Amino acid sequence: MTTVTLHDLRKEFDDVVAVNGIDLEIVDGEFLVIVGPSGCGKSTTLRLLAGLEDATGGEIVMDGRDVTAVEPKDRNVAMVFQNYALYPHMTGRRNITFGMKSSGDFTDEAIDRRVGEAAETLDIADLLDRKPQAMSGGERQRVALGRAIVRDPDAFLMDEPLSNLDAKLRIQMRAELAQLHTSLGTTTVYVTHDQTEAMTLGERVVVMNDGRIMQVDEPQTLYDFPANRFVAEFIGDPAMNMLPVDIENGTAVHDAFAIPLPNADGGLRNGANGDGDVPIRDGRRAVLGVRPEDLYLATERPDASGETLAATVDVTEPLGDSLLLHCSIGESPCKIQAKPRSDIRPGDTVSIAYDPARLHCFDPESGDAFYHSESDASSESVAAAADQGR
Amino acid sequence: MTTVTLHDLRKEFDDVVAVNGIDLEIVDGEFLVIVGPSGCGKSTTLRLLAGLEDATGGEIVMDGRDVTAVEPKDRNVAMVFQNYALYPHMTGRRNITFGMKSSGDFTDEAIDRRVGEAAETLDIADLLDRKPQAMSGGERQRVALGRAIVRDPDAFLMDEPLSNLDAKLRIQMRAELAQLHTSLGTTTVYVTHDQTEAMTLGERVVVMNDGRIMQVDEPQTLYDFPANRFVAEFIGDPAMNMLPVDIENGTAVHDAFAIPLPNADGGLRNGANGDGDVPIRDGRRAVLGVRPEDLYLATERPDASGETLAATVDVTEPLGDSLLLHCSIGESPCKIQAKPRSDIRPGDTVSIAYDPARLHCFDPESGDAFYHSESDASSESVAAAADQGR
Amino acid sequence: LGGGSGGETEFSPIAEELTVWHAMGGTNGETLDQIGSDFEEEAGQAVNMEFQDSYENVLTNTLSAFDSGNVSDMLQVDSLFAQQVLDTDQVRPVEEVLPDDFDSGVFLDNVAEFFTVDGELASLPFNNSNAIMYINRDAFEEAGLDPDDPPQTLAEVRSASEQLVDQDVTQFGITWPNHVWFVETWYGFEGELMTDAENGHAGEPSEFRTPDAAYDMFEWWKGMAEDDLYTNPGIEAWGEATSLFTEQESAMLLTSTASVAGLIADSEGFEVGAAPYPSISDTRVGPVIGGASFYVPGGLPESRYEDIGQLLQYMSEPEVQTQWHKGSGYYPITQPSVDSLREEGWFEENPMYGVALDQLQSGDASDPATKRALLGPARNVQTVIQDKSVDILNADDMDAEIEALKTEVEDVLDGYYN
Amino acid sequence: MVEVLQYAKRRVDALRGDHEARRIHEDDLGTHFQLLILVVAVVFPIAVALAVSTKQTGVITGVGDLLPGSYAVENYREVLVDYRFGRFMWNSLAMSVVIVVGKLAISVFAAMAIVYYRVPYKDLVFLFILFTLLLPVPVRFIPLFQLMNDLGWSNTILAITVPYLASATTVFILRQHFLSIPTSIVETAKLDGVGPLKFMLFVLLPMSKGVLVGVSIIMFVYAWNQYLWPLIIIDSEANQVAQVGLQLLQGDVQGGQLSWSLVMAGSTLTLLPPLLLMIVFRKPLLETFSIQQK
Amino acid sequence: MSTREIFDSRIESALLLLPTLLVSVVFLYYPTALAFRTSFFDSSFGRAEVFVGLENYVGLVTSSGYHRSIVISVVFAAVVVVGVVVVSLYLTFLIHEVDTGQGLYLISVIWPYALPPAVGALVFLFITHPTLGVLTGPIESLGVEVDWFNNGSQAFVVVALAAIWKQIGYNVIFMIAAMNNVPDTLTETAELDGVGGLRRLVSVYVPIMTPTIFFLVVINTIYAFFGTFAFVDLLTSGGPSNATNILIFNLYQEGFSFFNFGVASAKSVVLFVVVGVLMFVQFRITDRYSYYGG
Ligand SMILES: Nc1ncnc2c1ncn2[C@@H]1O[C@H](COP(=O)(O)OP(=O)(O)OP(=O)(O)O)[C@@H](O)[C@H]1O
Ligand SMILES: Nc1ncnc2c1ncn2[C@@H]1O[C@H](COP(=O)(O)OP(=O)(O)OP(=O)(O)O)[C@@H](O)[C@H]1O
Ligand SMILES: O=P(O)(O)OC[C@H](O)CO
Ligand SMILES: [Mg+2]
Ligand SMILES: [Mg+2]
Repeated sequence: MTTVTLHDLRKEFDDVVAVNGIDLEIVDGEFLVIVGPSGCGKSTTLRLLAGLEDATGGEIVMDGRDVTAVEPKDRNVAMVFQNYALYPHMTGRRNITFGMKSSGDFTDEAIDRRVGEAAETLDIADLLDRKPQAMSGGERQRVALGRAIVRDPDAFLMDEPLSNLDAKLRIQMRAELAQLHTSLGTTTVYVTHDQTEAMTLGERVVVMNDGRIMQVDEPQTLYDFPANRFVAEFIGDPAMNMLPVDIENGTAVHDAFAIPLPNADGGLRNGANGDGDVPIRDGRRAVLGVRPEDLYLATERPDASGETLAATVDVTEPLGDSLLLHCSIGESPCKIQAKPRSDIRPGDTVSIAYDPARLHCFDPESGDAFYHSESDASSESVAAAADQGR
Repeated sequence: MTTVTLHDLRKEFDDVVAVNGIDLEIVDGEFLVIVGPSGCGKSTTLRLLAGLEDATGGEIVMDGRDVTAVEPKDRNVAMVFQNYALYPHMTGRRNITFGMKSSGDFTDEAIDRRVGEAAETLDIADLLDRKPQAMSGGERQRVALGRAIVRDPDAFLMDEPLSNLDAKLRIQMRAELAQLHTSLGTTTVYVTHDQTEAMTLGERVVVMNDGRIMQVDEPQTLYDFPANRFVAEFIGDPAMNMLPVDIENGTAVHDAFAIPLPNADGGLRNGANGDGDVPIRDGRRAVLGVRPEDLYLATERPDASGETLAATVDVTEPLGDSLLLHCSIGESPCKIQAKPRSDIRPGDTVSIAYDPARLHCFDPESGDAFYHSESDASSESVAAAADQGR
Repeated sequence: LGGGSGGETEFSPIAEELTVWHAMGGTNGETLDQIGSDFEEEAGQAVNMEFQDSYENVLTNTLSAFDSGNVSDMLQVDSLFAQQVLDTDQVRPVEEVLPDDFDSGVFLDNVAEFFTVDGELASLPFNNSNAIMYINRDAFEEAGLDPDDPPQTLAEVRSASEQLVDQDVTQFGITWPNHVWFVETWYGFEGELMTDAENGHAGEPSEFRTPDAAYDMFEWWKGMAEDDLYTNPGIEAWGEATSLFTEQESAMLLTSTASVAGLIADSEGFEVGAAPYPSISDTRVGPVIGGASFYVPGGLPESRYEDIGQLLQYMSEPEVQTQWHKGSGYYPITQPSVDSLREEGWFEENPMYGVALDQLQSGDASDPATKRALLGPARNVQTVIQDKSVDILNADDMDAEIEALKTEVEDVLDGYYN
Repeated sequence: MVEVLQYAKRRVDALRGDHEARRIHEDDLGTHFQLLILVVAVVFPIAVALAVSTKQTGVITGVGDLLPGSYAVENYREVLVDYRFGRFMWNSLAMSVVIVVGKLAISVFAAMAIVYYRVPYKDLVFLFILFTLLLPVPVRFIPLFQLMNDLGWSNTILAITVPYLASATTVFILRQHFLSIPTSIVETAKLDGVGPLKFMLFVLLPMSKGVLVGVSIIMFVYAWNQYLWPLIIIDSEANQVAQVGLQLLQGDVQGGQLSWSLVMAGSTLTLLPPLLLMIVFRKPLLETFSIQQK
Repeated sequence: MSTREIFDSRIESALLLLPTLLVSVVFLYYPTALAFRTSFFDSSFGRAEVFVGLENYVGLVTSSGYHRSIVISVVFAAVVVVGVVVVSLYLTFLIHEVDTGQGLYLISVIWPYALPPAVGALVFLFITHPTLGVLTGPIESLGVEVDWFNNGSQAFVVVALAAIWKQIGYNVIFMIAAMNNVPDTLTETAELDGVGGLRRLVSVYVPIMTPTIFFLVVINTIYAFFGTFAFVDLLTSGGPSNATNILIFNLYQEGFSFFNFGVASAKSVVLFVVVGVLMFVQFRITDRYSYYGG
């Protein structure tokens, strides 16, 4: 039902530019996640959508209607907050119905029916008569969701709704949220600073930094074709390794190794960078990006072809399903995801293989990606998305 | 310097048993992590160690000295709190020195020198003249650490020191904490509810539930040889799949499959369960545990031998470095970690292979593990640890 | 509580200098201050005149000072509260304090009689007054009334008021503070005692009398209020009543002679006149005394009494009395000062200053009804009468309220004396 | 009304022309309008007092008389010089400062004992202190008066300060505040072995600055405005406080002179110290009082 | 979860509590006990005390005037407490709602709190005096005859208005802090739901502010019973026809105008009991309705 378009949206607080000109199209029914570090303007963007902040510039269009100056209550959106924002003095049921009753759009029966449905969907029937203080964090969040869905809003806006939950509960609620979206199909904009949450929940993910959009893409695309160094390092845990190299003859030359870049012969790559492509010139400096899981001990995959690099292990971190090696390749620190239970100790020198299809090069100044060893046709650039929006 | 031993430690609040008889030996210089769900008694245990709570029963021995009734300040431990607990009206420096000055054990020069050292170690020299409100969360936590280390305590006690930080910062501070421990070598007890933190930081990890210790082991051991279903499900993300089976003829029989259990012929396994081993009788009911990453699409590893199971994909979750499939095997839900970028959609039926070395069986009632398909000599049982302690 | 018995209590003075607690503010207060500093100059004895806001406050402070032991050397007590102070047994008759050569015969008879107890002058009369009627001469003329022939009875007040109000000259005809003194004065003119035992002068009173004249008076009052000819300025609202008159909201004002000086000064824009108090009927026996006298506590260090005596004597000297009279309007209370004023022709030149004196002297001082009531629980009785007056004005059944007034006063008397 | 407001809003919108400035909510103007009316209602009395204090006799009988008169200087001079009103103000100030400082000191002690000491019966002690709320001066002024006389304190500053020192409200508010200081900070102090005195001086007091200032203002106003008790216990003019002293400005009440203008000038002067304090310290006064359950 | 009770020396805690307890016992509890004792005596200045048993109480029990005074006091307290809370809440809410001029509005509405009650009373007299009042003319032009020197109900209204007006500031000080403490997200949730204006105040803020409101109800009750003396004393002296003769004024008059200390003490005891009972009832009611209660 609801398509939301943001045109050059800006928000300034006294001396801070919280949102610095955002263009974005939110497709009807999609689950869009906004992710970024603390203070990058995620919440502000969401609050602009809700109407809780007045835009300093730009406009917000919902289904063709300019709502930039419309009162929050007339936008028909529902918001779910990190701290649940339940009324502490009301029971679960009253919390859910309170807002509906104000709007006056619902008859008493309709309210009862909807609460019943929501309670069933969210499995909160036995919470309806309790007050928030008698609920656990997860239960509270579920009631807050209930409150959002009964109103049948055009869009859900969620600001880090799971951050206050403990790790296990967060994972569980994440799954429930995904399920809920599948069954309701309501357009959802979800803010988080947790990239795992972003990846697993988002149909598309917006990465923000410093009030600007860095990239908008499907999760896997984001992961595989980061538009710039920021996205590359932000998405993925452990973060992508960044090694300073020189590009010579289609080869990335580091102090300690030289890796040929596949398909680099074309000279130009159709990278994810929307501002015009950057040539892979020989002799230019670059940052070679490669993810820890795309590096592995040569011994683990004896069949794999290609170069190997020598690395010294500094620290080992057992993650259970893998062993994270903090190594040094020459002077550069580098993380490698080895098989669990490997018998490797700090100080060992290991021989490392890599996946040649998963190499990335970034401009050392601008940080823009100019090379991905595998091309991806589906990759949408920021600019492209913005263009569509207009 | 400091070995801490807990004997049958108990703490009851009016009607809640927060800590229900704990035996534990903390080895000199080790980094011990206590992990468990909310309310399991982690903080209470730590506070008992610090002397902030009086034990209801049992004793705490530090280096042979019974300190159960000793005042906190005479235990020479330093505590780091989740909310930093910095004095808001004092600068960083004063926050650090305030406690030292009280103890009176340090001369002014010693204080200056130590603050200087700590500031260097933690890279907080430029925070010393600021007040907490002018610091970011990470900076505050660093100053709080500074305050703890200047006093050169016999042990650090940390209660979820990183929970208030955002995801990226948490990972960064985690590494710094590990480094700090390596360089200082002070006995550290660290409480968290986040199993990743526990795995990566702990030299040994204590898993608690309901005021009791479930298992104490090195991280990888905990992961590979969980003593019971609770630990198996708590450690590891995504959590271990649990499938109800019958044991027949050394084979785990499910509605939808039958898997032979390697090495099951001995009839008894030296599992991680300390309360006496449990026989693998034929005909008994059991829960088969297998981790998502030990299941994979048969197509991904055509060379792998063994049975395959049929599963229907319900939901796919791209994690970037892998694709998590939420499937159903017969009636049972099950997660599978497939390669990223796999072209699998909800509704697909897939053929699944498993790692026969990574199967676990648990008693459906008690939850105790009675079978791991690979044995591990290094696995210490809880009871064994406790025995050592005496 | 109880403050000890008789004059044995050792009081400590408030300050080195003589302290006088009084209730004279404004211009009257300034005149009193002047008298104090004149004395200081003449006798070389420092005097501190402390203004205590009202007679009621002086009374309260006096009684509590007797209890705390820190007392002022002279206390200006309203004649209304004379008995209440005497009943404490903590005062020394001024006759014993005044220098031996003081001639207590100088006081006017009607005055001296009131303040003499058991043949001794108990307190030094100083500022004494009557209630008189002030009129707005301009308003009278405008309404076609003769300012030189002001109303003399309540009935005449009413008809004059009607004329003033009907012709829109002023909003109200008359006003006066809701204070018991005015009721007392009406009783006095009518020759009626307010209580038995000769208004308390001949024993302990127990009855509050409500003769027919009292009914007439209240009925008139009530009628005036109902017809908006009279406005109630509030309980003990001396200031508001005067303001109503100076603001020309009301053309007639009943109040103390003490206001003469002030009213002449404040009546900007119209000419003020003074007339005798209007009586209930044609009977005019005489007014009751008003104003205050100075009491001296017993039990102060003996050395102080001589100085106190000097000050007391000074205050009754003819020049001082004359100065006081001219500066305030209180009538002169010693014969020598009356004589000197008459000689000077002062009263002819300032007829308003003579009204009260004439009224006093034309009264029948021998009639006990003209003696102001001496009641132990005076403050309490006063409050009851004032509060009840309002009830009577508002009552549907006036007679019942008057009955209630009687009962309540008698309850108070009973509570005090039994 | 509504139409007027909507019209005004349209005008404002038209003037702004774009979204550049803050959007004024529809209800904002209405809210401001209501506030203005209420503020005028609340402020009106003091405006009257101020106007009167500048008049000659100070009788005002209609709204038209509210324009300021020309006797301001004269009236205030008369009050301060002739009536020595400064003296009363000074007495009030001394009394208020002693009460505020005394109350704060002993209440901080009490609240500290109640919050930070593990001792039996402290809830009972707290109740015992709270209960004094029900025993204000009027309930006990007669025996208190006697007690003062027995102690020889009447007419002294002791009489108008010491009986006020115990403060249920202050202890209550401080306790509330102490309970809101994160326990981890308190426990850090305990781990460091910080003693009670050091804890109070270097942790508790600095962390309570706002509340202490806020409470001080409230207590100052309370003390400054005491009327009944000084009226009873102080009868010498030299020691009288401003509240009671005001009556003396009324002039010769018996003589029918009511100098309203002087009374109002005195009233204005009396209002100044607490008002100034409130304005200067409005931040702590308005931001630091939070009452939670328990 | 954790504890603030970090010290456990009994001696220290006793020393800390000593000043407050000492002052409370000597100047609050002891005189109250004395008042209780005196209530069984006939006592006055300069006269020996005589034990009269329950006579003073009997006098009160049989005095219809005193019964009326009790009723008037309770009604007066109810009107003042409800009036103050309602007006202050609404004002606070309006101020909370606006973004510009908050500080100015706040100071303008809380200043009467700094005004001494005696001054407040005089100013009110000035404004509403039946013939001389500044506002009397305008009010009478609305068809109401201002006549509160004679009309009891009007006098009651005037005194209550003055008392409410004076106490608003104190309430706003606490309410604004409490209202600002309501998490913004609750306000925003309500805003998104279109829960507007008064409904938000009544259904969201007020319940969350219950601890503060309860605190204020207690303080206001005490104020209504004890702190309004000056208004009655200076405006109506308890009249007309005793319509404003609230217990505190009645008691003061008995004690310090009529000097019947025995009866006055009995009245103190009754006043104390009446307020005590009301407090108790309030505690019970709020216990039931406070949202934290369950
Ligand atoms: N009301 C405000 N007044 C002033 N500055 C603000 C306000 N709200 C946000 N900011 C500033 O705007 C910037 C963006 O804030 P925002 O809350 O949108 O960040 P965020 O991405 O949600 O961060 P977080 O992950 O910490 O919630 C920050 O620098 C913040 O300090
Ligand atoms: N002071 C206390 N009074 C009463 N019960 C308490 C107290 N402190 C803790 N408890 C209870 O003891 C149990 C264990 O609490 P504890 O704080 O140790 O849990 P935790 O494992 O640290 O949980 P979390 O991860 O939520 O911090 C809980 O049920 C808690 O409610
Ligand atoms: O105003 P005064 O001084 O004339 O006194 C009048 C009467 O005595 C009051 O009772
Ligand atoms: Mg945010
Ligand atoms: Mg905890």
